[in-house]
Parts: sequence; structure tokens; C-alpha cells
Amino acid sequence: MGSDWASWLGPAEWQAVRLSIRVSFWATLASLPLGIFVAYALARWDFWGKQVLNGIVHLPLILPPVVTGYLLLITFGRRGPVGEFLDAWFGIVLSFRWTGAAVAAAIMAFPLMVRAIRLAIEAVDPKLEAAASTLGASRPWVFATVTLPLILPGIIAGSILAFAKAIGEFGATITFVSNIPGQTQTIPSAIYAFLQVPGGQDSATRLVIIAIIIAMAALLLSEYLARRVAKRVAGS
Amino acid sequence: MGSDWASWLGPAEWQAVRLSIRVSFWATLASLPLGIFVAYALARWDFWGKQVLNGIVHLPLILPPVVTGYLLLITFGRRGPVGEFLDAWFGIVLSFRWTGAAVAAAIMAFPLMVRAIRLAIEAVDPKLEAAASTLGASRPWVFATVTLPLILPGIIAGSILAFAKAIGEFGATITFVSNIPGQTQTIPSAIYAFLQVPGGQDSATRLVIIAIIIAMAALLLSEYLARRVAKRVAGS
Amino acid sequence: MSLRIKVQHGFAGFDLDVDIDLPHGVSVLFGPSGSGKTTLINAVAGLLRPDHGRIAVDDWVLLDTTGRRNLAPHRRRIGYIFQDARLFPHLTVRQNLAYGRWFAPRDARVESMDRTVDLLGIGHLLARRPGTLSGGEKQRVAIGRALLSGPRLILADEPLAALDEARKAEILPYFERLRDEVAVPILYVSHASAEVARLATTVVALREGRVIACGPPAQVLGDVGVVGARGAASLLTARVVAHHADGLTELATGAGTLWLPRIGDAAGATLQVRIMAQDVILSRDRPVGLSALNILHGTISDLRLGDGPGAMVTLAVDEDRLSARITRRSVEAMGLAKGQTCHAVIKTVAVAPDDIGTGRPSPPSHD
Amino acid sequence: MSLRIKVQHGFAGFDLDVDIDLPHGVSVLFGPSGSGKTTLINAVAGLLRPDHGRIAVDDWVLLDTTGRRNLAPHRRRIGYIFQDARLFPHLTVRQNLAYGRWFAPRDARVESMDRTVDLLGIGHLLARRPGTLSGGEKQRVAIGRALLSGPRLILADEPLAALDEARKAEILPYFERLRDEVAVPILYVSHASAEVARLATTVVALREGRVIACGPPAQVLGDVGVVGARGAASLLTARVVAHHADGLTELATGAGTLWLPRIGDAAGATLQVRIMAQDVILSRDRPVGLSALNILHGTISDLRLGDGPGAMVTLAVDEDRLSARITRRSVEAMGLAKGQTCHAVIKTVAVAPDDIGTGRPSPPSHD
Amino acid sequence: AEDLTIFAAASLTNALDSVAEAWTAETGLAAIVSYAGSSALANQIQQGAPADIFISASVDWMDAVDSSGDLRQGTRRDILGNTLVLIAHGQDVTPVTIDENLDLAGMLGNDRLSMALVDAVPAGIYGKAALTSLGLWDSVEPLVAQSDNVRAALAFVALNEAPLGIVYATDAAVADNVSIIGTFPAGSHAPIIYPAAITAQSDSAHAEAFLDYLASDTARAIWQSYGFSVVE
Ligand SMILES: Nc1ncnc2c1ncn2[C@@H]1O[C@H](COP(=O)(O)OP(=O)(O)OP(=O)(O)O)[C@@H](O)[C@H]1O
Ligand SMILES: Nc1ncnc2c1ncn2[C@@H]1O[C@H](COP(=O)(O)OP(=O)(O)OP(=O)(O)O)[C@@H](O)[C@H]1O
Ligand SMILES: [Mg+2]
Ligand SMILES: [Mg+2]
Repeated sequence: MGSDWASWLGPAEWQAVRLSIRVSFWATLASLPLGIFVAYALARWDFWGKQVLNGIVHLPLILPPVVTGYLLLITFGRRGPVGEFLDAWFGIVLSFRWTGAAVAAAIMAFPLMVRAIRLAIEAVDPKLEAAASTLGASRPWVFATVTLPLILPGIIAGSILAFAKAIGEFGATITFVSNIPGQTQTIPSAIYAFLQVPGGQDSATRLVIIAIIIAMAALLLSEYLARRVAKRVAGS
Repeated sequence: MGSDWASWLGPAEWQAVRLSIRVSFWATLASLPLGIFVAYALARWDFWGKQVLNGIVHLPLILPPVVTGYLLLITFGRRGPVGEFLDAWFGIVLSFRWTGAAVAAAIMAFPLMVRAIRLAIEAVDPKLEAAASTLGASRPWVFATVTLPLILPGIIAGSILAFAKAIGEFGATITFVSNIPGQTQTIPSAIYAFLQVPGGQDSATRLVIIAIIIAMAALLLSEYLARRVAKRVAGS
Repeated sequence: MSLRIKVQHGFAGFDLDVDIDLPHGVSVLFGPSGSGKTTLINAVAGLLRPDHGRIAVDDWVLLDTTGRRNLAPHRRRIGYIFQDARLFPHLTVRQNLAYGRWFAPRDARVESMDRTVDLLGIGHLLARRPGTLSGGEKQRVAIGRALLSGPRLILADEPLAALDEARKAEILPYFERLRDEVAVPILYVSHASAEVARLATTVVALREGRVIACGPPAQVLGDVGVVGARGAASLLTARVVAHHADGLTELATGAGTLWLPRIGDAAGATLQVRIMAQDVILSRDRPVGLSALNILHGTISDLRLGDGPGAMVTLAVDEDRLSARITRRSVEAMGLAKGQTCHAVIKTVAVAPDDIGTGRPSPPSHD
Repeated sequence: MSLRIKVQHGFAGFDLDVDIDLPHGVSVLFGPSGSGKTTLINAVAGLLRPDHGRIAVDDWVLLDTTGRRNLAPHRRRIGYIFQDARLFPHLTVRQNLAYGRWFAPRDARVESMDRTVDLLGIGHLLARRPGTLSGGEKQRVAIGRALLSGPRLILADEPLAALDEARKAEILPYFERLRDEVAVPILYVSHASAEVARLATTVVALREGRVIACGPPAQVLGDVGVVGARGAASLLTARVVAHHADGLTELATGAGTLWLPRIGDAAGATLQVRIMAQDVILSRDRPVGLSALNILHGTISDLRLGDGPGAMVTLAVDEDRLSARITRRSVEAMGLAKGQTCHAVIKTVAVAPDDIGTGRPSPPSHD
Repeated sequence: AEDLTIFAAASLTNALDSVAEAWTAETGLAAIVSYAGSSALANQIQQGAPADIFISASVDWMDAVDSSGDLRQGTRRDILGNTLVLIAHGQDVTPVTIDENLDLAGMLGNDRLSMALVDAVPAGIYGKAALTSLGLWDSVEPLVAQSDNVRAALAFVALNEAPLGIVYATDAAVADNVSIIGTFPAGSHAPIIYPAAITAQSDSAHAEAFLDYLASDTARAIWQSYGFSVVE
């Protein structure tokens, strides 16, 4: 980045930008395996409590973010049951850390990711999977060699939705891990803060533009990847 | 609803529940045609500015809801350019009406709806559409008789995502149309208000439960519908 | 001059370059896998826009890349039976069948649904969805769907490949009827030379994207280079004389009487009978005491020795040619030579119902 | 006793009820569209769990619904050539072909990739993805994919239906080789009686979900009720005597010398030669001067008049039976009757390469 | 219009509800209150929201609305005040005196001080000002965890995520698990004022009456019961 650029935003703002990218990236990447697993279970298996799982996955969408953040706080906070356990056994502390922001973003984005991947899985022809199994591939291998490559467009779509959502997530994050510059102050928290004071619009606008640029870059990349994948399948 | 039930929530809360359902229902239903159209355009057409459209669709996801609400306020507000125009020419007033809340919810939910439908459209085999065209169906007819029925699962998925999101939407709504009981106070706004004061948790919890019940009912209905559609296509 | 197709199209590693003029009737596309048959048909259907080309049915131009005309597929009024059935999975079999009728213009001549369903033997499937149909059932529904759309041009891409012989024998006459009564031009892909011989007004042999032969079946099918020695056949013109009580039909040809298993046509009708070259036995003297009833005679007009043990002997009988595929050893042993007269022995039962084409239109001209 | 299949399964409106015991070799499933062939094969593959049944290859039980055993498809080590190719769209042709090898156990006997690719003529497609392959190309890749997985059991559902005659003729010997050299049991669905006759050790005729005939091809194919009169054929056992310079091969049968176009087998080899009943001409006296080289003799062991104009005359020649389909009129004119001796005239060229099966294993027992 | 619409800062929820109820009981007139952040409400009024009365938690936002000409001249008045307190988790705590000598950073150790956004939300702004004037800001700044509203800041302390927090006395009074351990001296920050005014576009006949009612004896009693101080 040229110095003009760098100086267009203050150092605290740059920090927020870097943090947002880190948080969103890890939120997306780390929730992907579970997202794929849950999507697969919902799309292909019938089990007791399936609709309950489905409901839980959708919860973050239904609840106001503040409520989700509060629930996270009482569960994963230092004194929360899970938070205490994580701390005691693994030394993982989420509260007031960027990792907590990533968890909040991941949870908020989870329903979007799962739905996209699930739709893709439902579109895979089970006959192809059956063909793979006759060729000697066990269930996990069928998944890895046939299902997974075929749902790549869905995975890409789910990831970009999750990433975009994570870039924009604010309510749950600030409620869960508050707003500590350099630790948990992401772009949206910074924007929010600017909008709370009269005359803060200009600074907010700068950050809004940055957020849009980041998300657009991710979006373009995802479209490009999806197109390549689709082209390969179509033959070319 | 039995009187026990009805009295479990105060009249103001019932009002918020009714309003939330109305807002979410219309937000989903009214944005569906445009959602399908945009999804189709993004999935199947190549046009100048496609990526710009794609970006705009995703904006509400990327931006903190407050920003979206603020942008809506200065655009569609009574003094905003579009708001003034709509009022003068069509007598449509969005600001501080439930219709405005529906618009805010629809816009916030739009990226989710579009992505789900788009994934479904991309999974439709163009060879089937080609077959329909050889049988004399023009483009719109092909769409109505082949594409549309085949993407129904995606439309259902998109709608339920949109509905759930609309039920939970808060930031943009309160920023755009405020929090006027009976007019624009949806469940999340009411929850927000309760959470602002000591001792409000109980009422907030009640409303959270109501929101979950509504969304779960919608979710179950959507799963049921999707299953029926899928079964029909699978045969028997 | 009826269906004129001029198409040039390149895929990576494959070039299609075809320029043919097909008379009314059934034009059969014939050629090995990957020779461009489906590609050509797709161009006619409007599903593939070729790099260059012009396609017209009589005066009705479907495509002209120089004139920038490219009729949308749904305006071409075609009934396309796809190689991969392509049924609509969300519609029942009945709805699939009725699909094309919805869009047919009011004045289109549409086949009767009941008759078609009967013929194809799919009456018990009408309420099902395609997902669980068997391979052959799918293909039959696909045939029905295309035929019921009231098309002005039928494209059939191996429509009978997935069917058993008995079912094929039931459906083939239907295509004949379309060709003759309804006069719909048909472009038909087939690998089966019996089908080709039976249906074709014109045969187009493709190889690697080029036309290697195009003309009436008698000519193309007699061309060993095209069909291979085992596929060679002749077509004899014959007139029905009488039907006899023992189930045989007597026909008159320029070369003598021909006895065939009873055929449907009334006395006086003129037919084309396909006789496979390998079904003909030759004899210098008129043989006696054989179970074969048909002994025709003619003059050897052509005698070609193959590279292998075989030889192709062609007799001129009246206006027609009759080819016999025999061994070189027999040619020598019998001392056959051009200009000699010779007898041809043909078993009555060697001529299958498939091999008798009814009321074939006037012989096509080859461009 | 090798492949034992006992399966009962009901779909709405269709019941499959099969109990067969197939010896090693190729078992051909034969039957009209919708008769349950694919359903049966799916049960063997493990893709369909039948309501009741037991499926075992020798002692290896794949399924036993009473014993609650149901081996997962990927443990069955089958090479399934699907009716609808089912290639993996995201993999190149090469990767599709190699897919099964990945999962084959180390000790599996796997065919050579290069040879298979050559045989199937798909060398130029290796880098492509299946999306744009032609119908026949897809099918060939599907065949290759199944064969290259080193299977212990091959299931082939109309593998050659989409192919032209020339290509079929190239691929068929490959299945023969698998049957004979590699000794993989093969369950093969086909509508083409030439394929049946050529490959089958056992023929299973299905109709509406039941087995209507099951046994060695000579028996089932001679059964007019199963194959129809036009499909009837006999199998003669013949020994290669010598190859002659003019491209003919001399074979000895119990009924006399048989001359065929050159075949690949060395002198001394024993073959089965299929002779279509409709290709045989009968004569009381030994005919002379005919172009047909083969004149066999035998005793009429059976004579059946059909409903139509035809009759089926069976000669006992040595150990074998030779059927001739002729007209009733000839039966009367020649005064044929059981017990008479008779000559059978067969054209050398009437026997196609397809019709000669090599080294067929010992005749199967029928259960 | 008969109905009266009031846009009020979210921290007034409950207290203002009670006042409005009393007003309705006395006059038979309905009063509808829309609670949200002062900034959102101010923006909305500037965009022509149908509010009759605006009660802000921040003088700055009232100034902003005033200067854009959206207030009816002469109706603005300060009605309520609040105090800023230091809170700690639990009941069992030792009170401290808040002055220059308070070792706030030492009390925190590695833990966090929970506040509202110090540059954006009024409670945070007042808190930062107070800490700065007491010379404590520099030492605690790295330890501050900021929330988007006072209630969220309170929640961190209530759940013992953060041991200490700075909130309004009105919030601290009623919360479980939280005790006030000190009150910030009045001079350490600008007075905490809730100004109210009638909007320029109001056409309600009762707006003036309601504004007056906010300072009535009945209202005073209610305000005080919720911990607000009433501006004389
Ligand atoms: N899942 C199913 N539900 C209902 N009916 C079915 C199902 N699968 C197959 N059938 C029916 O069972 C019958 C046998 O089907 P199958 O696919 O085995 O036939 P097939 O012998 O392979 O025919 P083809 O030669 O046409 O492929 C058909 O009538 C088919 O419609
Ligand atoms: N989109 C494409 N891109 C590249 N090559 C293609 C494409 N479509 C077809 N081809 C190639 O063009 C050739 C002709 O294909 P086509 O489908 O016309 O063959 P066909 O004659 O119908 O064969 P079959 O009898 O096997 O169906 C094939 O080699 C095929 O692989
Ligand atoms: Mg093809
Ligand atoms: Mg089948």
C-alpha cells in the first residue's frame, strides 16, 4: 500500500481492517468442515432430532444478534460452562480475544454456509455416488472423490456468504467480546462507533468503502473460482 | 390462542409478534419475484455490470446493519430522493411504517434468497431446457414449465432463509423506521428495548421464545414442502 | 429438394463439414460413434449454432449464418428424440407426452395420444414420473413426446437402440407411416442396417465429420466401403400378385416370382424388398428339390473379388440389381464371369418384415 | 454352481421373482424392456436391497436377507457397466478410467490401461471430460472404467447398445477373453441375439419379472417361444482342420465339412458355430452346382409347423442339433417327415465372425 | 393528531413507560414511545420522522437536531440528570473513593474495565472524560472493553467477565450481582443531562402539555424511583 493510501486511514482504522480480514477468514475456514458435515447430515441422513439440529443451525439467523451475542457470552465466556472447560483443558480463551470475534462471526454465518452447501449436496445425483461405490469406493471415499468435487460450487458460494457476513457482523461480536482496539475492534464496530457521534459520517464512510472493497475482492475471487469449477465439469 | 397464552404476553408484545409475522411474510413474498429474476440473471446471463449487480446484492450482508439502515433512511426516508418521489407520485410512504420495516427486512434478506435460488438454477441441466425448447416452448415458457418447477427446492430454501432473517432483523429496521410500537416495533426491536433496562430479561426471553417458535414453524413447513417436491421429482 | 443442410463446425479435435440436400422422406444418418451425427442433428434443431452454415426445409430457412438468420429452437417445430431421453423429471409420463401439444399451433396435425401410447406400450406408466422408469421405457416415452408435438420435422437420434427386437418391430412401421402418410421429413440416426434399409429414403454415411456417401439406400447400402461386406444388400422392386392360403404372398419381379411370408399390402401394390447379399445363393443351372422357394434369374453385370475370401456378384434383373456375396472359391468352381446368366436362390423366410418397405416415395435424387 | 441369485422384490405395479443358479462364464439376461433386467443386476451390485433374497458367488455370500448379511457395494468387487454410462463429470476420461484401480486390492488382476484404451478406441479422448463426449464415446469409457477396476464379477447392462456394428465386433472378443482367460463371471444384459449367442454360457430369459427360460444358449435360443422364430439358431460343435490359401477355414463337424471365412483359431481348436435357422436351406438330395460351399447331412429329429407360413425342421447331426426355418409349403412339396435323412445347405458367408464363439467352457447345468 | 409520538433514548425505557402510563391515566391520551439509540433517533428526526417529542441521552445529538432546524424554537429543556458510578461484580465488595489516587489499573490487574464505547456512546464519553480529568485514563486505556450500549457493559460485570465497569447509576441500581463501589465526582465530567424538546414538524396539540408533565410531581417521583435525578 502506498503511503497515501495508508494515511487515508488512521492506524487504529488499519488495525480494524486487518483484524476484520483475519477474523472473517478464520471464521469461514474453521467453520467449513463442520458446515459441510452438518449440511451433509441434513441433506442425506434421516436421524432422530434432525429438525432440532436444523433449527439450532438457523437460530443465529432468527435471533437478534444481541441475543446471540449474549448467549455466546454466558456459554463461552470465561465463567460460562463451555468457556471454563475450554480454558481449563485446552487453555483456549475466547472472551475479549479475536478468536472470540471469529467464533461469533462463524456462528452468525453458519446458517448461510450450511444452507448453500446443503443445496449443492441435494443437487448431486446419487446415481453417481452409487457408481463410485460399485468401483470400490467406501462411503468416505465416495464423499471425497465424487460428492465433494461436485459440490465445490456450493462450498464456494457458502464460503463467500459466510465471509461477507463475517465482514459485516457486528451485534453478536460486540456483545460477546466487546470492542477492544487491536483485539476485537472489527470494521463494523468502528463504523458503528463513528455513526454514534454527530459528524462521524465521513470516517464511517471511509471504513464502509474499505469493507466493500474487501468483500468485493472476495466475491470476485469466489465467482472466478466457481466459474472455473463449473467449466471443468461442463467439459470445455 | 387460549387466554392463558394471550396473557403470557402483554398486548404490546402481541402487537410486536403480529407485526413481525406480517413484516417477514411480506418481505419474503414481495422480494421473491425480483429474487428469482436476479438469481436467474446472475446464474445464466452474461452482461455488462454483472459483477456490480452481484456486489450490490451482497451489500446488505457486508455492511453493518446500521449502515444499511442509515442508507435506507437517507434514500427512502421522507426527505430522501427516492422516498420523496415515491410519496409524490405513488403515495407510497415507507418511512416509519410497517412497509418500511418490510423493505428493510427484504433488503437484508435479499442476498440469502438470491444465493439459494441461484445455486438451484445452476444445478438445472440446460439439456432439459433445450429439450423443452425443441418442443415449442419459448424462453419464458421454458422457464415457467421446466426451470421453475425444478428450482422449487431452492426457492423454498431461499424463502425460509429470508423469512428467518426477516424475523431476526433488527439493526437496519430500527435505524430506518425506528421502534414505534404497533407501527414498526418488531420482535427484535422489542427485545432490544427490554434489554436496555434492568429487569427486562424476562420479557425479552419470552419474546425470544416466540421468535424461535415462529421461525421453527416456518422451517418445518419449508422442510415438509421441500421434501414433497423432491419426492415428486425422484418419482413415485 | 427438401431438407438442405450445409454446416461447418469445429470443436477442439473434431471438425464437422457437411453439405447435403435431402429429399422428402426419411434420411438416415449412418456412421461410427463420434462421427458427428448428434452434432449435425443438434445444428438442425437449433441447439448448436454452427460456425458457418445454412439449413432450410424447402423455402423455410432455419439458419443462415451469412444472412444472420437463426430461428430459435422453439420456432423450428421439430420433434427431437434425444439420444439420452431427456424426460422432464418433475412431470408425469402423461404430462411429458402432452408437453409438446401445449405449444403446437392450432392447425398442427397432432397424433392421437391414445394410439401413440398403445403403440409404445406405455399405457401402464402414464401416472408415473420418469425417475424410476427402465431404460427402454424412458426411450419409448421420449419417442412419444416428440411425435405428439405435431412436428414439421422429426429428428430421431438412435430412437430404438435401447429396445428389444419385438418392440422395435412394432414401432418401426409408425415411422414409416409418418414418412408416407403425414409426409413429415425425418432425420434419423441409426447403427442398425436393418432399420436403415427399411426406413431410409436417403442414406447419409458420415465418417469423422465428413459425408462419405449420400444417396438412395440401394446405392449406399450396396457400397461395401460404406456398410461393410456383411451389410451389403439390394432392393428389388416387386408387385403383389396374390395372397395364398398357406400364408405366403406371391410377388412378381422382373426376375421371376418371389414368395414371401404374408405381407399386409393388397394385391397390386408395389414394394421394395431388401435382400441381403449374404442371403443369396447362386447356381448356373436351375436347382431343384430345395426348400428355398425363390429362384430368380438374371445376368451377371458385375463381379468383384474382395481382399478376403469373399466376392460380390451383381446380377442385373430387369431394372434392378441383385447382389450376392459368395466365396471366391465358389466363383472359381462355378466359373462365373460377367455377362453369364445365373440363378439366384433366396429363402422365403430370409426376408424379414423389416426388409419390406411399403409405398416408398419416388426414388430420391442425389445431389 | 457359481453365481446363485434368489431375489424377490416388489415395486408398485412390478414384481421381480427370480431364482437362478448360473455356472461360471457369461450369463446373458434377455428380455423385453421393463422385464426387470436392470433391477436384477442392481440387486447383485448391492444398489438395490431386495425385499427377500440371497446372492452368492460360489461360497461368498453377498446378500442374505434372512441372515441379515448385506455386503456394501464397494466390498462386492464388481465392475458395473451401467445402462446410462454414469461417468464422473468432474474427472477426465483418464481419471474416470483409473478410478476403480485406486480402490482395487493390491492382488487384483487389473487389465492394462493402454490395451483397454486401444481396444475401445478412446485414446484421443483421455484428456477430455465426459460432458461433451458423444453417446457411444461415453459408453466406451464406461466399459473401460468397469473393466479396469479389477472386478471379481462383471455386470454389463446393454454395454454395446449405443455402438456401431464395427465397434461392437471389436469389443465383443474382449468380453470373451475375460470370460475364458480371466474367468471373471459376467452378467450381461442384451437385446441383440447375435451378442447373446456369441457370448453366453447361459441365457436367462426374463419376462415381467419372472424367468421364463434359463439354460445353455443352444437350448434357450432354439426355443421359438423365447426368441421368436426369426431369432432361432443352433450351435454346432466344430473342430478347426486347416486354414486354406483362399481365405477359407475348413472345419470338421459331425455332419460333414464346414467352410467358413478365415477365423483366428489354430488348427485343432474346438469351436461353437451359431447358425441361424433362417439361413439353412434343406434338400432331400445332395444339391450340386450351388455357390454355397457347405452341405451337411443329418436326420430329421423334429418337425414343427408354425401358425403362420413357417415350419421349424430340426436335424440331428452327430451330437448337435441343427434347425432350419423353411416354409410349410416346402415341407409339403418335399414331403419331409421325422426320421428322414436330409441335406442342409449353408452359405459360407452367412456365418459372421460374431457367430463363432471360442473355447466355450463346459456346458452349463440348468437348475 | 391525538396520539403523541415520543422518540426517547433507550436508557429511558421503563421509566418513561411508567410516566407515559401515568399521563394516559390522567388525561386519557395515548403516548407512544419509540426507544432507540440517541444517534439513530436524531438521524430519523432529521429525516422527517413523525416524532412530536425527542428525549436524548446526549446533549450533542440534541444540538445536532437543533442546528438542523428540526426542533420547535424555545421548547428545548433539560429534564433529567444521571450520575456515573464504578461497579464491581458481586455483593461482597469494598467501596472505594474515586479520585486521582485511585489505583484503578492495579485493581484490574490483567482483567478488563467494562465501559460503553468511549468515543461514541454517551456513558462511555462521560466515563472517558472523568477518567481523563482524574489522570487515570492513560493507565487503564489498554484495559478498557467497550460495548455498544451501557446494558451490554453492565452485562460483562454481571457475568464477571470483567470485574469492574463504569455505568450510569440508574443501570447499576437494579442489576443482580453488581454493586456500586464508587461514584464519580460531579466535577470530573460534564453534567449528564437528558434534554427534551418538541420537534419542528409536530402538529400535536398535547406535545407541550406532555413536555410539562415530564417535570410534574408525579413524573418526578417516577424518575427518582428509577434512580434519575431531576433537573430543577
Ligand atoms: N423404483 C421403482 N419404482 C417403481 N417401479 C420401478 C422402479 N424401478 C423400476 N421399476 C419398474 O420395474 C420394471 C423393471 O425395470 P428394469 O429397469 O429392471 O427393466 P429392464 O428390464 O432393465 O428394462 P430396459 O430394457 O427397458 O432397461 C419397469 O417396469 C420399471 O418401470
Ligand atoms: N462440445 C464439444 N466439445 C468438444 N468436442 C465435442 C463436443 N461435442 C461433441 N464433440 C466431439 O465431436 C465428435 C462428434 O460427436 P457426436 O456427438 O456428433 O457423435 P455421434 O456421431 O453422435 O456419435 P455417437 O454415435 O457415439 O453418439 C465426438 O468425437 C465428440 O467427442
Ligand atoms: Mg450421438
Ligand atoms: Mg434396464
